[in-house]
Amino acid sequence: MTKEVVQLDQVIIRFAGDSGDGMQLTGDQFTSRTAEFGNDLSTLPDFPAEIRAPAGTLPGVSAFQLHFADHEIMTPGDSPNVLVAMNPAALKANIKDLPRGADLILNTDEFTSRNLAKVGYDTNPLDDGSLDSFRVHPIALTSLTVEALKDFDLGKKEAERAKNMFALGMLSWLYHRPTEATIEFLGNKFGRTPEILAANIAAFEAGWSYGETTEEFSVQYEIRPARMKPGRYRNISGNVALSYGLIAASERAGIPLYLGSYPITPASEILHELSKHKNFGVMTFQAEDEIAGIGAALGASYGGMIGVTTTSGPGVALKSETIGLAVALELPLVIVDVQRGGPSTGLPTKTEQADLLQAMFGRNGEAPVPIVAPCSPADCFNAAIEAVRIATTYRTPVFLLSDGYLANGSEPWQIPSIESLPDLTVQFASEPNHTNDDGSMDFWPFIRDPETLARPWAVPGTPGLEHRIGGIEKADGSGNISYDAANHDKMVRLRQAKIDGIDVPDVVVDDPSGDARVLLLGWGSTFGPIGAAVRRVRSEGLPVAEAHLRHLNPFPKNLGEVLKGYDKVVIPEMNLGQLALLIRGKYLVDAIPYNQVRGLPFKAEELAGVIKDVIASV
Amino acid sequence: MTKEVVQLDQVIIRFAGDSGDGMQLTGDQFTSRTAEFGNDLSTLPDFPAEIRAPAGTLPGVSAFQLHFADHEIMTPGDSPNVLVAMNPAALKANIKDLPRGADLILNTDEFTSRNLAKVGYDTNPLDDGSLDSFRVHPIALTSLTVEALKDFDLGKKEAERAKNMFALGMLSWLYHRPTEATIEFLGNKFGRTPEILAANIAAFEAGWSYGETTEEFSVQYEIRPARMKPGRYRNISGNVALSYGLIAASERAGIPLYLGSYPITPASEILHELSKHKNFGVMTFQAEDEIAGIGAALGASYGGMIGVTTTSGPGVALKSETIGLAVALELPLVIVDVQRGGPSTGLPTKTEQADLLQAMFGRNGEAPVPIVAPCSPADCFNAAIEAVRIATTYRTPVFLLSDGYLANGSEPWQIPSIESLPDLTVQFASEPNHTNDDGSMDFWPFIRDPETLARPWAVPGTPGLEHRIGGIEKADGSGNISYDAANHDKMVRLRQAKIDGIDVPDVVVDDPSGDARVLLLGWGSTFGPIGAAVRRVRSEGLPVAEAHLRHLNPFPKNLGEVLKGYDKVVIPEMNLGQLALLIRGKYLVDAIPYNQVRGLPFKAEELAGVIKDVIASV
Amino acid sequence: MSEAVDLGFPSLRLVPKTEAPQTAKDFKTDQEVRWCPGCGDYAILAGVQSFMPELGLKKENIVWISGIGCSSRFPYYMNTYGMHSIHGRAPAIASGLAMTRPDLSVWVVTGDGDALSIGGNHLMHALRRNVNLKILLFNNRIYGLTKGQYSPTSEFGKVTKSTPLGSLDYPFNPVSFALGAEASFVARTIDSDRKHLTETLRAAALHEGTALVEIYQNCNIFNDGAWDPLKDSDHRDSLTFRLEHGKPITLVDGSRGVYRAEDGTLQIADVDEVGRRSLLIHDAHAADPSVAFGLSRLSDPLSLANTPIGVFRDVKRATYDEMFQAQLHKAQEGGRGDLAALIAGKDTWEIAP
Amino acid sequence: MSEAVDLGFPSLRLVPKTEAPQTAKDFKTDQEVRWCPGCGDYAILAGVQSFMPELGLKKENIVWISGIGCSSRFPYYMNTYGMHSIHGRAPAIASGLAMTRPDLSVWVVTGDGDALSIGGNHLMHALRRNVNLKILLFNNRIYGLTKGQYSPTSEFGKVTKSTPLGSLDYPFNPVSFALGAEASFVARTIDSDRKHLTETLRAAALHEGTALVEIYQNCNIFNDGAWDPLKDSDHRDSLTFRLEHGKPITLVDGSRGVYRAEDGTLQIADVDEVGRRSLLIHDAHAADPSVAFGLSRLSDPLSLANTPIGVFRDVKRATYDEMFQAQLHKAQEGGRGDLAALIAGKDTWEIAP
Ligand SMILES: Cc1ncc(C[n+]2csc(CCOP(=O)(O)OP(=O)(O)O)c2C)c(N)n1
Ligand SMILES: Cc1ncc(C[n+]2csc(CCOP(=O)(O)OP(=O)(O)O)c2C)c(N)n1
Ligand code: SF4
Ligand code: SF4
Ligand SMILES: [Mg+2]
Ligand SMILES: [Mg+2]
Repeated sequence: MTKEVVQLDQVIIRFAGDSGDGMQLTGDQFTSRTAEFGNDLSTLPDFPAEIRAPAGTLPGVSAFQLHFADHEIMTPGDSPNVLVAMNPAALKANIKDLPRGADLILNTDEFTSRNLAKVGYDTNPLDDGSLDSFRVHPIALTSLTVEALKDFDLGKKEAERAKNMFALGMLSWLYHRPTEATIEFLGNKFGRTPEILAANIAAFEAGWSYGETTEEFSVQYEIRPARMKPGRYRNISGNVALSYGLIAASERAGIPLYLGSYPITPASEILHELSKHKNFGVMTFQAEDEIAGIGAALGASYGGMIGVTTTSGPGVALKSETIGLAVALELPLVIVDVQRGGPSTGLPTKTEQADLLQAMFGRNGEAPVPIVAPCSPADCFNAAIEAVRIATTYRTPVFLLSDGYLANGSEPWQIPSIESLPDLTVQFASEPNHTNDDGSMDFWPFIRDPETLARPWAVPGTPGLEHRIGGIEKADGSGNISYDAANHDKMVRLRQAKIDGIDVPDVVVDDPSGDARVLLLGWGSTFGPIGAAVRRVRSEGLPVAEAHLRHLNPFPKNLGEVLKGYDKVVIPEMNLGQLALLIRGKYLVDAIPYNQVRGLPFKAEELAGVIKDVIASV
Repeated sequence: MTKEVVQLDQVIIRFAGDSGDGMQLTGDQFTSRTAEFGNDLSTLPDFPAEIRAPAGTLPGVSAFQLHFADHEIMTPGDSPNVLVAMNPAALKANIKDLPRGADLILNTDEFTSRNLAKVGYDTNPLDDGSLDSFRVHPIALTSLTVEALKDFDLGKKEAERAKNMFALGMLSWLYHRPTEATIEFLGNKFGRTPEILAANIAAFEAGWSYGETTEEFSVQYEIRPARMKPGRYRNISGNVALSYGLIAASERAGIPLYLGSYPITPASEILHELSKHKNFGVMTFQAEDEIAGIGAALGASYGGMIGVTTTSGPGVALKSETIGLAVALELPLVIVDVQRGGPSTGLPTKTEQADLLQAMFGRNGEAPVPIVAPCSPADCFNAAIEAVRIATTYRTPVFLLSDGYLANGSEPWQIPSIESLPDLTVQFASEPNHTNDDGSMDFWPFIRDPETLARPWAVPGTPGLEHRIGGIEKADGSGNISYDAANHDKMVRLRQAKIDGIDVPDVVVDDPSGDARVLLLGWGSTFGPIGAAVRRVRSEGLPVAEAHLRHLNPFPKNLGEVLKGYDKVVIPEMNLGQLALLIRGKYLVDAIPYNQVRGLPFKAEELAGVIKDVIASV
Repeated sequence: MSEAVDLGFPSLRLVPKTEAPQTAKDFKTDQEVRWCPGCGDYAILAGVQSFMPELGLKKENIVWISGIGCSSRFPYYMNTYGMHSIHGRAPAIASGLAMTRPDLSVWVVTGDGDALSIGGNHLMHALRRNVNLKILLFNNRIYGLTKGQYSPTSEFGKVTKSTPLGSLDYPFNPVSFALGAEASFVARTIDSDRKHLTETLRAAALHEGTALVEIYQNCNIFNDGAWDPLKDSDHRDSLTFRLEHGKPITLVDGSRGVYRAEDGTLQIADVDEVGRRSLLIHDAHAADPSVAFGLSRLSDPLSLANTPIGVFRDVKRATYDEMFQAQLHKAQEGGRGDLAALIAGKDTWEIAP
Repeated sequence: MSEAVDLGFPSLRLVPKTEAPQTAKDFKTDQEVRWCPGCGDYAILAGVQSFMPELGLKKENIVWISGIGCSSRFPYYMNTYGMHSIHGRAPAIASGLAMTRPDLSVWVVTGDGDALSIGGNHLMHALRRNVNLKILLFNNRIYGLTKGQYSPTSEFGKVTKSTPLGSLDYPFNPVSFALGAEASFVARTIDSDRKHLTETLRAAALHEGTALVEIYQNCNIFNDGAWDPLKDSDHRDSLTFRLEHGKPITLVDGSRGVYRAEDGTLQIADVDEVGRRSLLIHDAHAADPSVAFGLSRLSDPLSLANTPIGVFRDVKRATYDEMFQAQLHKAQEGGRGDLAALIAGKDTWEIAP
């Protein structure tokens, strides 16, 4: 029986279940197949801070959202067209995000009165009419799985555990996804336990067949591959892209990469990823705490490595003092902050952009640090390379501000050729650079390159360049301890001038019609939602311009000019207006902040509304 | 022989010598006598970070400047009228600050060729003519002292050590200072070693007589007592005033004070001072590090004490994460930052104002903290009380931003009556505050006071109010862990609104003529120099307005209005424009930053020049 | 239901007693416990909740403070006062509370990462100061909450997400570490052994000063079975020394015991061979921590053979908080300070109107 | 002038040797030494500078890293590479350098406050990891640079500016602490005893892994005479045990010695009484640190009686940096990574033009 095939241009699916239900894995696999199939896509994993909160509870719900389409898309989507809810908790936690008419696939086996009560359902939504505005597909996923596996030598619990594969099979059928790679994946994952492997494959296939035969689904959907720039693609998440970017930078600089880090959500994965690649000479060190992590990285930088430390907001707070030391020492160092919800421990697994001002100012004294921010998961690759470039060229710590959404989200990425990556070759100091009064030569660690204002990077082991550096104020040039008033003023200004003078590319404005009067200015992971919102607005015939900042410190030189070109500048941020403060303070432009601090990316629809309101007000 | 007495309206004396020469003590004593005599005064100690750098070297020079007058003064003075230099290093390090015609008292005994060479004098300034534009008084201070003490049973070294007392005696005569209290002071200091005591007194008296008899000084000076507001006065330094302010606040709140601190220059003295006053129930704890210091203070606050932590910039950096926790817990806490030169270790014994933005933003997430700054040494008393008021009323950590100049500088202070101090009585929670659905009562730790938005302060030991708080985001009201998106957005805004809504007094503008077009806006320790500069400008008939901020976060409600009233706003700061950024960003006023980062207070003369330039440009 | 018996806990003599009888249930909160099903933390929580009534203290005078980690969620589940603070800092926060509030019984919950990695500095200083804190260190030899990186107690060569080729750090022995840091009380127990856990909690509660209790805890998600040899009924008795003050030190099954070799070092041998009388008698109260230290070295961090559990050391030493309060009282004996006099100081002058 | 003899320091085998003979003077910088006249730091500096040539290393391959404190100014005075970092963090910074650069000889200078107060966590982890660092801890039992507050090694009850009524913290014993933290090398020496200082530096340099050398140092400004009993020629020999591997442990004057009492504990008695043959023979290489720990407990922190100096423990254990480099090399044995292959990964697809 072949069913009708309906063409769609895009779909948003959300998988939701208990932390132990394997939703992240299911979503990952569906995503990989979708990427392989050639759709454009964007994902949003969303899970609790606990490892595995008690089954069936609201705090235990783990979700994974995937948006895929036959055209270029920019966000994981505002509201899912399809929700797969493995239990009542998953339904309850997610139903409010669904538009009317959405498809609801519910695992009826879990809708027991006990489970319903656990999350405060007085009546069963399966039959109390409360879901009438959705297309409900009640399916006994658990028992169907158990039934499919009845011939296997498995306990009930073990069999039930395969229900996510059943669901994946069913969805794969429904959306015409390829299956081979999923089976291969299972082979790798369960290769050592053949019985479990066979069961999972059987569950997956049973799900597929179920989709094909059940009357629950009258149609099958097809979403054509997207037309993307020609080239080789892969799907990549932000944390992996960032890790690869660091490795690539190290290769292009010809200097080993050293990571000193302490685990913290959502940054730990970078440590995990980098520690797999020692064959690139990559060194990773899990330190005793954040301070030791950055300390060791700084020590490695001093020794001529590309020192990197990775963390999230609370870790940055702890590293502040050492970042100040790096500023004083003028050594290269990359500080990766994968931002999460704050303040304090906050919302460890949620996203936020509220560390920008911490990165700018979170140190004692005048201690300027450049800031680079990626704008999409794949862009983490380029942003990491740029951060290393600035760090090594200007001998300075650099902030790389990612966030939880970029870190865990993924998208297709056109794989660059190695040759296309910038050449980051570094010149270490090798000769004395100062002539004493008596004509003898000396090495002065604080003589600056006249162009970059960078000081020489003289690595221990280099004969004749023995020198001492430290966190106390030092005399311009010689680097000796100096308490002189004029020297201090000069050094403070020199350090600032070095950062202010960093060569960063101009910001590019996207204003196709050329007659927009409103500019949307963003940074970091709001790129997708802002872009999607701008498209919507334009599709309604309203002109609006858009610019996105990769460099937050220093700002691109043309930014002031750009801002002046518009009547209104709107700055949407997942904080209370941090970039807005900097822009207003520097350019005296009455920028309008638009803020949400919900731990989730903006919704394009909502942003579009905001833009239209502002356009209407001009 | 009585000499002619010349009336002066003000004098600036700088004592300079080796770190081991006792210049700080000499300065302190001269200051105390001057205060006692009734002059207005202002002091500036300036010493190296080393305890006692090698004798006779430039880095080892320690200085103490005193400005005193028969009228109200605001700063320790720009350039000394008198320099007492105990050795060539002291001369060399200070001569550049002296105006032509200044008096130079030089200890000729130390002008040996060895000592001269040590600091790079090729010829002896005593006779190479280089000091011709000054009134040089070459005096063999060391040998005169040794001679005066020849009858004592002392080694040469011990006798020489009393030369600062000889100098003090001489200067006391020269400026007509009272002597009894100095002798009493020596009695207390050396009471246990009668021989040393007698020698010091003898040296002091010998200095006095020397002044009276020597032909070196043809006149004696008199500076009449200043006309100050009637009342009882004392001389006080910033660190002591701040300590007393904290004790006073604790007394007025009826809650014990608890200090958790780790020593750091220039804040350690507050720890020292407070630890002397356990008889006020003041508890002090020298912790293992800055993080433990604030942690213990926060623990004490949780237990119902007024938790305070004291530090300088590098310590604030380390405390950042815990400050974020305090923001999340919404508990009272006072963080005293005695700012010093930065970045990193920087200039530990010098002053600076470069931690303002660290105080504002140096934490992950949106974590607003109120900021209060004293404007003069004595004002540290009031500012400390204000910080405690805000902390306890709003249940929030509060920054108190002092600096090295305020900390060590001193001035006369009109002692307030205890009754005039604000009543800081605190209401601890004692009753459940939430009615459950079933009518039973509960305690919810995050129900807010509708006016202040403060949550209840419910101290362990209170029956029925058992509750749990933490750094993870919590549900509005109940305080239970919550990962809900809307709740997070709400809580972030509530915490911000609480701080924004703090009741702070309007800023007062000093604009006597009412027709100034230029406003000088300052904060913290620039109060004195700005005030002195403004006076100079006005005395030349130019109108200029002045306003000084005690509250940096939130700003006074009238500040926007005030700024709008002037054509130009000039913001002088000992940083690279930190307040200026906040003002520009918030009010979109094109404020002109004027910055110096020299580790020293502004000079009034120089600021006056800046003001006149701006006035001329309007 | 256990009655509120006054055990006369000297460390708690300043903490108000309850009249009302309590049960474990009194110490449960309405919050969902969010550990993974099967986690050893559940057993510890249940053990603590059922032990609490023994203390006979007013609930409102008990405070639980923790850092960050799975284990550190503990305070949310105890119906007393509680604070879930930040990673590694609980001993510092708790010290500030305990030294200012002698009327409180302050408990700290921490993990092997929280206590010994990021929090090492605070732990070591709390131990030497001897602040009246009871510190429960849940040692699962892994970072649970951050999903399974190795910890400072993980065995050498451990393969984890952050060490795919095996970890290189030599692990800490928390007991040796605490003894080196001048701890006055150090004990070790196991999550699954309710009776021993309770005994150990009792001993800790009785102790005046800082008590460190290392609890071997299973993380069934990221380090399942870490302590299995000490738990499975076939082997545990032949692997575990049970330390009991005044008793000879033998494996639980009595087969082997600890004795002093000729060279003075502690050795293990068949009891039959060396004879019961030459076995070392455990002295938890010895002033010199050297023997306790020696005992802490007996176990093999890899095989877990010869693991002593029980109280290694329990000596009386003045507590920080007591001395702190005493100084405070002494300073006020001559009367409370006079604020007006203080701020005026000695050198004042009057300006007449 | 001492020649560059190759002592075959195994810990330095990867560090380039110099051909040129060196003298102490080669290690002096042009910077004014800014310690107080009379400070014990001068003697240590001179001792180190005159010892350095013995190592026979290229000057440019030696690095000194310090924290903050009077002692931590040390690197400025050594004509090698050097970094004066921030308070307490030198071991962390030095670890990053040492594990990435096996061709360097990395030395850390720290103070009792720097190492044991703010820096405790980094010190303890460096010790357990056994990174190839030589850590010199200048112990003056006071915070010098901040003008005289008590430190974690100050004797109980110390009156300082921050403790006018006497300190309440029980002091750390740095040697016990290090042993509890799994140190592979721990020694103690005295600033004024040039010969012993040099011997101890030599032993530390010979050691592979982290070597902690506690140096009793006099701060004549804020804690003058702290170690006087161990220095003044009338008493020192009757107060000090000199630990030498393979030799019986006696006071320097030979009067009293350490022996094992019947109960197995270490005791001190007149040598005449117990007989020289029953004295404990020092075994610095014992695998079990328990005896070394016992020795560290002999001294009285107040009177300083029975203070052992010398090498307490010196055992071979794989060093962190060696294993770190080995993992790195092993991972590259099969050839260096291919960047293009890495970033492409396994799941790719082609979009045709
Ligand atoms: C400052 C900071 N750094 C890192 C983290 C991330 N983090 C949370 S818990 C944890 C380790 C937990 O291990 P452990 O203390 O053993 O507790 P367990 O989860 O095993 O009970 C880490 C690294 C954090 N929350 N805060
Ligand atoms: C983060 C930080 N906290 C505090 C200080 C102040 N500080 C400088 S040195 C020091 C203690 C020095 O004591 P120690 O390590 O014993 O060195 P010593 O001066 O005695 O040689 C302190 C507290 C600092 N510089 N940085
Ligand atoms: S991850 Fe491990 S320690 Fe954490 S709750 Fe789960 S089982 Fe327990
Ligand atoms: S204060 Fe003490 S330790 Fe510091 S330099 Fe002076 S004598 Fe040495
Ligand atoms: Mg753990
Ligand atoms: Mg010291």
